Amino acid sequence: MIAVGTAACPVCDSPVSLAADLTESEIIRCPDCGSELEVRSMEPAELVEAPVEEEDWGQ
Amino acid sequence: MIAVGTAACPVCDSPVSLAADLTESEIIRCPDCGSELEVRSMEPAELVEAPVEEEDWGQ
Amino acid sequence: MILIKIGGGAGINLKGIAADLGQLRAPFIIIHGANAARDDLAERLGLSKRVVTSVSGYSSVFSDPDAIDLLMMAYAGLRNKRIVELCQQHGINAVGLTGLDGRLIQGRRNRGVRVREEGRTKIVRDLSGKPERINVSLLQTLMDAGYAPVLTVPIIDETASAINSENDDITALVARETGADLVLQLIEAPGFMRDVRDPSSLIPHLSPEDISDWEMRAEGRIKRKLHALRKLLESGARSVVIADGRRERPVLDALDGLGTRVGDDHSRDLRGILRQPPVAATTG
Amino acid sequence: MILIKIGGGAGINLKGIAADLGQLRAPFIIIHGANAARDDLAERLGLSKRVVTSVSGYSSVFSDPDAIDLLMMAYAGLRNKRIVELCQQHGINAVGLTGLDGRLIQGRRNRGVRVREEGRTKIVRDLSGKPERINVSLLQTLMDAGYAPVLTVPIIDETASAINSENDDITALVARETGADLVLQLIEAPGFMRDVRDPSSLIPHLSPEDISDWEMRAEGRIKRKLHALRKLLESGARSVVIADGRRERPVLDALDGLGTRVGDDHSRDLRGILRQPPVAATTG
Repeated sequence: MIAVGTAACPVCDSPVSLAADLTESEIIRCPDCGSELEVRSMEPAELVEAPVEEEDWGQ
Repeated sequence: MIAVGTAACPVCDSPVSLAADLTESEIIRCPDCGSELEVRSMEPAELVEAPVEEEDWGQ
Repeated sequence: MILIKIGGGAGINLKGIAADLGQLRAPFIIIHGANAARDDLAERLGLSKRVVTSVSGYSSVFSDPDAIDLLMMAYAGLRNKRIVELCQQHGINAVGLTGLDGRLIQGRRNRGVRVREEGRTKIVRDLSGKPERINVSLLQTLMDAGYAPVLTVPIIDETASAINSENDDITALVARETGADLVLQLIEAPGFMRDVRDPSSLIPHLSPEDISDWEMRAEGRIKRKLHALRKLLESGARSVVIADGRRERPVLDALDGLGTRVGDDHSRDLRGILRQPPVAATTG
Repeated sequence: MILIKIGGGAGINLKGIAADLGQLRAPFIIIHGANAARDDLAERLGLSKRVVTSVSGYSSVFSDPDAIDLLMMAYAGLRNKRIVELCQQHGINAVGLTGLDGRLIQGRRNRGVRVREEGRTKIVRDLSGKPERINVSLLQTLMDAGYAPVLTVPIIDETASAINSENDDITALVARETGADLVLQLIEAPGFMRDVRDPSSLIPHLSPEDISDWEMRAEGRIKRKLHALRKLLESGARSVVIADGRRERPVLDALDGLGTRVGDDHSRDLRGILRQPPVAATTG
């Protein structure tokens, strides 16, 4: 995996390396605390906790 | 005027001859009583009194 | 009560209007058009618009069933609900309705109008007509409960069918039957212009006599507009203002005196009565 | 009070439904879809429809701003007003409203749902969400005054923006909050079918247990439908009927026992309560 940078995990603050082919709004897992994170943006790299949504949403 | 038929004037009942190139919903005048008539249909020929509408109608 | 007529042009600043209306204390009713949205939709759907001109110079859109579908999509659907949405975002609990809903605007389908086409005088019948009665009790019920009615075409005819009608006629009828105190018309021009191409030709005051003079000389759609304006004055509204709906603060500027004051009562200061600190968002 | 959900298919006999409803004595609320009208309009406008399927099998339409415009034109405009027009022609004083109007159906925009696209798991956010509250007092005010509410999407979210929502969820919520006694769903099929392609596979009765079993095995849109049906039962409605909206007399046939009776109470005779000689045309 060619990493292009790292961003802090919003839950445990440890650095998470971001793969080159990662795309916005993709879900990844923090290697340290295991939280599910969402790639909010690539430039600058920003991670947020992935929202948990009840499965059957809008039409 | 080449007439293709006649229809009764709804106002004075006298026969009104209909020109060949007449079209539906066209307005003609009864030669006898002078009323304004509307060509409701050509086949069969039918004349009705032309409605009088206040000028500034719908949008 | 204030009656606000919002023109259907693409340049109208709906957001600015909603923001201003959110600051009014007096109850109000909105009537709006959507001709730009309709024309855009008609073009994208490949539907052509047929305009007919009556023998005495009145021109208007020929309303066939396709045209009524367009009204329902562009006026009653897209434009009405986007205005309701903007109102809700500015603390106004708006309810969007057409003349069909609750038989709000009842009219009579035109019996047939004489038009000149291809050298012949013909009777044209379509799905349009004149508004005659307003279901004022429905409007009152909604306003008493804190809602702001947002009205548009189609209206309902004597056979309970949807028909098109001129928004200016509807505005005059609603003004008369609800006893509106102020009628504010927001259009895509600084106000009533001597010459639409000359921005400096704004007429600040228009007396009833001026209107009748202008009407004699005008033709087609302008003639219609003046005819409806005269009837608006006859509706008993104390103040009628025609102002620019494209400005940053269209309503507040109009109340400040910008635009054209119509009728005899053009000195009345409208600002004090209406300007208010932002009204708290009313919840449903 | 009766809740009638009219499917959005092109084959639904709206005229027959309106004629039947004109004969009901009990007050009723209509909720309707318009997916056929929307798809037709989208195609004519060259707009493509993006369907996303969540990781656990729920598929639905991706609602971007264009999609909300389409909802406003097809659901809130064309379909809603044509249904109101037909009701008015059968003595029903209908009032057409969306969830935006008077904040009638308030919901919460979805925070973001996980979907699988191009081998990745992604969060998808769009203009859609779940209905949470109904402005029952507006519905009550209208029905007390003799009007029949005709409801459709969009609904209003916490930021007062228009969002899409699943009509089945709205139906369950309205049923619960208004205490509907009977919910009648009119669709483009004889009722709930074991196999949609096999007309003889109609299931006359569906118990709550049946529904849960079916839900386990189903996928995509059918899974959604069953999920919503279960919630409808939990809403407390005494009788739920799924019947064919294409028939000559869709409502009367359903009350006669045609279609699928859902829930435990399938022996109840619905005809007597509701059948009435034609109601005189109510004037506005």
